[in-house]
Amino acid sequence: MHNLQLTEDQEMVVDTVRKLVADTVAPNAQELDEHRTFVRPWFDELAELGVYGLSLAEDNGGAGMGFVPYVAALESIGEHSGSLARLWIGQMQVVLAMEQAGADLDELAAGAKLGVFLGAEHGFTISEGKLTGAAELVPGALEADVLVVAAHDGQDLALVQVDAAACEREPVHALGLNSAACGRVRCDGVPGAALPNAAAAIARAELVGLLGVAAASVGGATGSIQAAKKHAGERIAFGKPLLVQDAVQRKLVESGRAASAAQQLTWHAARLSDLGEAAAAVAIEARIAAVDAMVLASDEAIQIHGGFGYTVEYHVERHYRDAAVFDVLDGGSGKLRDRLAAAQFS
Amino acid sequence: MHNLQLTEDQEMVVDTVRKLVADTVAPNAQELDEHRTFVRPWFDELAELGVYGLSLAEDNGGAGMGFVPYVAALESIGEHSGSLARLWIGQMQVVLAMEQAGADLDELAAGAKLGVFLGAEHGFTISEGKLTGAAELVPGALEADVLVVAAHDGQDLALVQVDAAACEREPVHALGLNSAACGRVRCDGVPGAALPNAAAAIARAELVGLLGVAAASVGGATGSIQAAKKHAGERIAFGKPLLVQDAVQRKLVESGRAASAAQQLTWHAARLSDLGEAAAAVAIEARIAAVDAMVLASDEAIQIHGGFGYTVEYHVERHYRDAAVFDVLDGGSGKLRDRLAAAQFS
Amino acid sequence: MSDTTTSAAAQVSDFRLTPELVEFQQMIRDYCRDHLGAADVVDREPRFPREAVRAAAEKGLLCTTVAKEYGGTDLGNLASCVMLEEINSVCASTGVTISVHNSLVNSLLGKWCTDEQKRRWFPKLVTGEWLGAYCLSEAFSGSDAAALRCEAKRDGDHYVLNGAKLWITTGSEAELFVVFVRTGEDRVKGISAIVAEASLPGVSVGKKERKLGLKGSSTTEIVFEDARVPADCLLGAEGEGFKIALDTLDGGRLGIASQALGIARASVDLIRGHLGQQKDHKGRPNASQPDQWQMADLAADLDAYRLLTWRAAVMRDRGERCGTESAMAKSCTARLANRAARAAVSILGQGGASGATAAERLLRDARITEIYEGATDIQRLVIARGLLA
Amino acid sequence: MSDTTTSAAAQVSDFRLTPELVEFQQMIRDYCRDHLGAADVVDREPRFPREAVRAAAEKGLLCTTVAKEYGGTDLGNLASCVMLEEINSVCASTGVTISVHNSLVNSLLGKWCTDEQKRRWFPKLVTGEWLGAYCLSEAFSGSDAAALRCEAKRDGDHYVLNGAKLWITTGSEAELFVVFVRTGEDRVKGISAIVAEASLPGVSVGKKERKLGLKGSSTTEIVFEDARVPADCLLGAEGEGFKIALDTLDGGRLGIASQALGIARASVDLIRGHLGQQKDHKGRPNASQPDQWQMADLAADLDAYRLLTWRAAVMRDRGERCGTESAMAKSCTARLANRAARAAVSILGQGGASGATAAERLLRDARITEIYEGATDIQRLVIARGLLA
Repeated sequence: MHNLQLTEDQEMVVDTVRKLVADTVAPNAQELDEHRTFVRPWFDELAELGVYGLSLAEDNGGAGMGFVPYVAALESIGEHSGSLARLWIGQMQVVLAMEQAGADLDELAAGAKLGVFLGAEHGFTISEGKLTGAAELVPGALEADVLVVAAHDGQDLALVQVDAAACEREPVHALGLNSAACGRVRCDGVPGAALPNAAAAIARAELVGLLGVAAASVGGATGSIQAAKKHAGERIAFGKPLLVQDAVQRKLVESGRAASAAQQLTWHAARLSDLGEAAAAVAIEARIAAVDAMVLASDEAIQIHGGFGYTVEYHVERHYRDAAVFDVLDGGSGKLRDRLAAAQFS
Repeated sequence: MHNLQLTEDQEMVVDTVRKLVADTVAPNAQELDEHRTFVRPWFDELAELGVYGLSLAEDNGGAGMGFVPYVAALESIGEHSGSLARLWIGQMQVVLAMEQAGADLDELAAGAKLGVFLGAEHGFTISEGKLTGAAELVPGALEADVLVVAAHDGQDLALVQVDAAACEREPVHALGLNSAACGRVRCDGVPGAALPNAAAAIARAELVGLLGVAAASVGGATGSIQAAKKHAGERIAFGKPLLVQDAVQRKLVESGRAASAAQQLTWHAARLSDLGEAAAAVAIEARIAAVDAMVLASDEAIQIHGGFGYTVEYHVERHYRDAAVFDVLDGGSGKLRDRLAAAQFS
Repeated sequence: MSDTTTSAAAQVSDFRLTPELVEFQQMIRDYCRDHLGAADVVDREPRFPREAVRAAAEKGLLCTTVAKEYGGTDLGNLASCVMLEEINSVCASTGVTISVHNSLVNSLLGKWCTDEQKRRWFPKLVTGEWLGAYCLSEAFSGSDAAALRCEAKRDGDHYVLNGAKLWITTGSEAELFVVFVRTGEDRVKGISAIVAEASLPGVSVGKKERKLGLKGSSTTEIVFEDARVPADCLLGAEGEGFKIALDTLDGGRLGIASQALGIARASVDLIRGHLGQQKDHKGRPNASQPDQWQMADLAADLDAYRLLTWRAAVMRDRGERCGTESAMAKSCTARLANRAARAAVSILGQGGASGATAAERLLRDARITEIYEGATDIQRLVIARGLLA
Repeated sequence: MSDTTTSAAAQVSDFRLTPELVEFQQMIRDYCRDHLGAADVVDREPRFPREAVRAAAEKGLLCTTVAKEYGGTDLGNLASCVMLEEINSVCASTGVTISVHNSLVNSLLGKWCTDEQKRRWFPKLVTGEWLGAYCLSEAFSGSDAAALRCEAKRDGDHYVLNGAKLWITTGSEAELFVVFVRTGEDRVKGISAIVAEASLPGVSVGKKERKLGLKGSSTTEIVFEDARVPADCLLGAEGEGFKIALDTLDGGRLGIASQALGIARASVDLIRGHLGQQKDHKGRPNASQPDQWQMADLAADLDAYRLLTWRAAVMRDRGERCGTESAMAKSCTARLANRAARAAVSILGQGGASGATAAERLLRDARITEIYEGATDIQRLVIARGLLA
């Protein structure tokens, strides 16, 4: 990861996460995904590393490291598990929204409780302290302890904290993120606590969500490319390894180019944010480019794998499904493009 | 140009170039292009600003500023004149190759002589001090004083300096870069001086060429987007400005995303190089992405202009032609992709 | 193109043209070989391809959409598509001139003229003594055609025309203009169609456009200053103009689709020739796989979109509505032409961009097909509207 | 599919199916409505769509490529394409089962069997009492099919088979396997085709694949351990196997192309339904233009690539070589199916990815069409080879 220029402390966090991924996540991700097993143990291991407080101010008990190590670490998780990456992202959204709102967040920052953020795109409303609305596809929903919701209160957006247990939740048979306990959430007048500083808190949750999905998707693209490169190096067709064919190389080059460009946008957005500059637009660009790169890379990786790629054992079909789910989260890439347009033209 | 983090001195150079572009280049670029007029006066004005020594070491009479201000300044030229941008790039290739070779470069760095670099892709050969070969499309060729050529000497690549006047040169009716005196060059045993340190010098010329075309193309994309945005804001269709249509906004957003990603790759490559790290692969990625972005942005800009876009008065058709020429220079984007593959897989 | 319902016998049977059409296609190929050699010169100078158009007239190619009783060959839309693909594969400037003459002007007149009007104009149009132009666009109405302002005021047995038309193909070369004018206030129902001869006082050629491509084709402004046009030059009834304009464009789009097919085919041929030359030391083909793939994808789309175009053409020949189908044909073929020409330049490399081959001209010529006779974006909305209806 | 040359009368006249085929298509639609309701269940459990296949057999859909004298309906390739598009637009697991049975197994047997062999197997295959499977791929020979190793050694009046076949569609459900085996050393000429019945000792179902999609379809390894197959089960002569395999795939690709068309159509229909619901407060459609454009482009390509597929099918029905044309059809339709399904998921958003609609299944099912019966990359090389020849 050249030129991201992490500090020594930051590098250490990232390395620790990378080790967890290599030792624990990578060898088991496919099997757990196939059985739709929720990976709470991995979430807890990340908690022990203290990563949920990574970008939290030191005054609030965090490491105060900003977003650069966050995206670097998420990239390595995304390489092997989109589900775990998405759980971390959700947790970070909640933690940083709560920090902005000045709310109590110790248990969340410690990972003792699992938090999930529901963005404004779901159209929840709050009236007289009661939250109403429904969301169709929410990673982490089935196992969440706390929901933090961007809800319309008639005028502006409000930030609302609710006890997840008070909501109706049911499993969905989602295309991907099978280890993330994805569910449908329905609140029919559930009591919720409105938090202060809603606008800034929601904006921060959105930013950390965009950056996170961007980084995880860059990772997913990289993971796909690596799997395909490995397979193509080993697989013999027409008397030679697949990898010597220029068409196979070209697929990998093009996937790599897409991942590389998305990675630069992601780092740029993270650095901008850490410098205190406006980063939302670049973060949206990064997220769109990264998800597209992951779709492309996993799609080509399946193709390079041929028949093997269509089976569940080679990881690449999982990346392909996860990429398609990333694409529709947070309002979906179409709506994100509309937001870029709105920022420029209205 | 957020977060490029130029020093004050660097910022000053870039601003001076930007002013020259705004005052002199932008208002006249289209007309001169239409008449295929060579823009030597602009080249000379850039010389007066001292930009050809921008990345040259201070010990060699240069400003020693590295590549970051180079790409920043070229971006602003590329916004309005691909031809002028390409002339600067060629001059820089020659100057930096000569520096690496330890050759005399004062007149070239001062812009008193016009230099053109011919890369290894043209397949020139040198034998017993005589240069032989031909190149079909060389910006600056018709007016060049000096050619610096990467030629095969039977074993390795050699760096050869020849007096341009000794070569056969004839105009080509090229698709674009009409103000850059593009020509065909033919050397049939022309005497040439082999310069030392060829491998490093050629690599440096290639790098500065890649970075330069990348930056100029990001500029060309930006220029196209700005022209289209202006037109769409003014043009009324179905009772409203074109710009309120979401499909028009989407075209501009997608063009902008492509330009933004290419810009990040370009900056990344320039920074890496300035840090003394290997930058060739990222520079190739940047160049491919940037040319693609310029093709996309100018193509969509023509479409947004409708019938106007097909006429020569609205700049965007010029960017479209220039982009197609950028695409085929330096071996062309296909061969550049092959180089990325070779670097990774062989 | 024309709305003549040609014979009930199928023109395309199991995806093959009838033997008559195959023979016609061969005749066109001979014409192209014999008369379109100057395509590059026409582009570079640039100049109007007068000889090529005259030769086309002599071969009866300027009246494929005119009924036989008025001197035409009445071959219909499909034959016109076959013809235009061939011609445009060699010279798009000649191609668009013939396409507009046939598929916009003659076709429109054949459908909307009275018998008397037909007898007045067709004798000159079918022989190519006169060329026709279709005057719809204005400076402030391109895609939004109904916003046109050029005005025709009734004055006795004349209409007095004032205003200007923009981007008129064959503008400086045509003797007859079909002009869409405002005769009333209603945005759509206030539009009428009228024939104005170029020789009338008050009709003049304005600004000539300098363009990216199609340089041999004349594209000009046509200016009307108190031009008195006899009232019997009105086509259909007052207020029918917009309907006439749009209906005609459904056919015109097939002409442009065929132009795009021709450009795409020429581009694929260039790529094929270039890759075919690349051999290893044993003389075996060794073009790069990615280049071969790109060629394969383009060739497949070329076949597919030709079928799409021909489908719309036979529908129109049968007198069926083909708005969606012709929009599909035009938007797909036009995008393909641009994609193919860009690929040709890119794959041919320096030789593609330097003018040493036709690739760079194809790239420039292709670009207009996404713009005129209904921009791609408009075609897509037409298709979407059909799907969502 | 079959190589029966159907009647000389055109099946597609001016791009329209004959009335008989239109009627057949309607019958298939009724079948889909009545028998494919469990498509989602078949995918989720997953389970083999036995009832749907049985119902198809009862309607005569498992013998469209079998001559009438052997109990088939002999409708040919085009009819099979029409049928498979319909079925796959609802349930691709059922679709591929029928496609393989008809367009690989029955079609191959009809062309290469002796009369005696036909009378032996067709009675069970046309009624669906038996299902067929086509066993070509092995663990070390996918796209490079001629590298196959599964061996058949002559021993008296038997061949003894040893080896394993991979990714065999309908593997665990089929009663009859067409197996490509190595009977000699020559890479190509050492390959033969033989029929092995599933009930033979030494023939067993190996590993069952868990897949991204087509979950209702059975995909397994088929293992041969000293399986003694009567020598009169050989198809054609020894050494003809590879020729038989490739020729059959030319037709099989049309089945997969039709599967891809069905998936693409279902995807476009989902998008259309979704965008059609988006209205402004006055009830007017107000879906975003970019979404509408995407739908329009997909719909146009759907029409274009269907024509491309049908063109290849009628060529095959006429007994013409259609290698390039069927490669074009398969590569274009397969890429379209994936593009369309991805667009459906993306445009439908959370509802597209959550399993609340069929979009996510379409995305998973579509993916295989670019892989099996000749990967897209191989199709492109076939096309390019044809162009460069």
